[in-house]
Amino acid sequence: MDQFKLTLPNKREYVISARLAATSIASVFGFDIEKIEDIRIAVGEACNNVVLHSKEADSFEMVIELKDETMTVYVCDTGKGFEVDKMPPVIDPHDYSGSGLGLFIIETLMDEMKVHSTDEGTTIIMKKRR
Amino acid sequence: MDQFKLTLPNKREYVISARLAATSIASVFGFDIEKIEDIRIAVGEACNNVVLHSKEADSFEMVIELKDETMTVYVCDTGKGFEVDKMPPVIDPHDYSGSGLGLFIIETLMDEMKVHSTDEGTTIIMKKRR
Amino acid sequence: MALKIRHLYSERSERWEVKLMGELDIDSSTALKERLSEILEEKTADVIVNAEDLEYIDSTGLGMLIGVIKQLKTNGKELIIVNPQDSVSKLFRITGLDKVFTLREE
Amino acid sequence: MALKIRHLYSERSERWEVKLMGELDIDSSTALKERLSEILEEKTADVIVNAEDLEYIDSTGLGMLIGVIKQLKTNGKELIIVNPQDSVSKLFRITGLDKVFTLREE
Ligand SMILES: Nc1ncnc2c1ncn2[C@@H]1O[C@H](COP(=O)(O)OP(=O)(O)O)[C@@H](O)[C@H]1O
Ligand SMILES: Nc1ncnc2c1ncn2[C@@H]1O[C@H](COP(=O)(O)OP(=O)(O)O)[C@@H](O)[C@H]1O
Repeated sequence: MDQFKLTLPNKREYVISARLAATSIASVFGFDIEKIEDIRIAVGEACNNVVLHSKEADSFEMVIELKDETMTVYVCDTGKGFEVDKMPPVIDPHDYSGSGLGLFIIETLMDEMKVHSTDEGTTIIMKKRR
Repeated sequence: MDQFKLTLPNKREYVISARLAATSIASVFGFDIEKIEDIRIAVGEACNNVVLHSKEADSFEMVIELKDETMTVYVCDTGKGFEVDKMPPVIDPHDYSGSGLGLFIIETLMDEMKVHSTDEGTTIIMKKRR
Repeated sequence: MALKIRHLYSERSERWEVKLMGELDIDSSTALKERLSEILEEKTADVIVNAEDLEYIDSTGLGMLIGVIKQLKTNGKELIIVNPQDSVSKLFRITGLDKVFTLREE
Repeated sequence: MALKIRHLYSERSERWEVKLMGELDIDSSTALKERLSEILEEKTADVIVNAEDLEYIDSTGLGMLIGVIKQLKTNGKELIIVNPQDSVSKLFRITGLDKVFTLREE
């Protein structure tokens, strides 16, 4: 298994660097262009959530594991967390006002998504197969 | 000060990901295109050295610090190291056979370069000002 | 910056033409929001967004554009996204926002 | 892969024309080395490397090309790099290797 770990400041201007690191690794791993785009968006949404909802944390972490046919991305923060079970169901697009689509997008674009959240932080785990 | 840390497997195919992460951060920091290219090459040479000369290490680290006008890049490995003082002087290009230019290139492209090496590993520190 | 924005007012078609190049994300959407506010203050008109060189959009970019669309609607104007790349249209499609936005190939 | 290589033999000018697109680095230089060995085994001739879309070269790429140049020289042939981008020529210049390689604008 090949493992990568990127720790970066919790600031919106650096989310692009996390996306780029993830897509570059995905590209070396041999994903096709469409899957690389899916990963780019999913990683972006996960990092956006840290920047938007875990402002308490100064920095956060992206871990990427490559094993067999699967790329697993962990985005981990040490923010105040949220209650995963109390998430509202999918939004009617006509009511969308810029909030509540991130996790839905990740779930749709990736093959698997899991969220662990406590009052010590949130980790989102996403898997994509080649 | 903003700090980034990337840990990655010590394999030649991933050097491109380290270069890309560094250039993306340099670009957000506001370097012009020519300086971004200098950083891309210098980071590449430093990572190449890990892959070529520190094969014992399974993974290595790139740390980037942004402070005031300066980007500092540390490339650190846990290989067997080398004797920095015994480095041969600059090579005549006509005798070049594919070895011995890496550190010279880094020194030329960056504003500052320092190398620390012991038998527990090597750290190369490079600075570039905006 | 990761997003380049160019705008011009077309007298002939009486609308703003805005070209986006690069990535519309959590960081750059603020710049686009400001630019759109400025030009719409200068002149309220339809907005045509040329997205052929837009390489990335995320939910924060979508949310920002929806805000602009709502504001335009109160003045009877619209925002149309022209020639989005595959990866960008895919995001509109999977979120169902292709029903809220007007997307067009030209 | 980060480097794309295209080659063809030009009967008219009796030389290999090799186009490099992307990054010639520690990983991709092996692929280029193999490709050049293959074509030079097929036919020993001058090699023109079109570098207009070569975005990056490092010391391992330079070292590999020098090996090829030396091998060609024993057969009275040469390798010429055409239209390198600024960042690529800069590396030739600072290393002094612009005196060893033939670089040309066309
Ligand atoms: N990393 C995180 N830290 C804290 N809360 C989070 C995090 N990620 C998601 N959440 C919570 O989950 C909600 C839904 O997230 P999401 O689907 O991405 O939509 P949005 O971010 O647009 O609100 C957020 O509004 C927030 O309350
Ligand atoms: N990270 C490293 N670990 C061990 N040895 C190193 C490292 N970096 C450089 N060296 C030593 O310094 C020498 C000079 O390095 P460099 O100037 O980059 O040229 P090259 O890598 O082409 O030999 C190398 O040949 C090697 O012996």
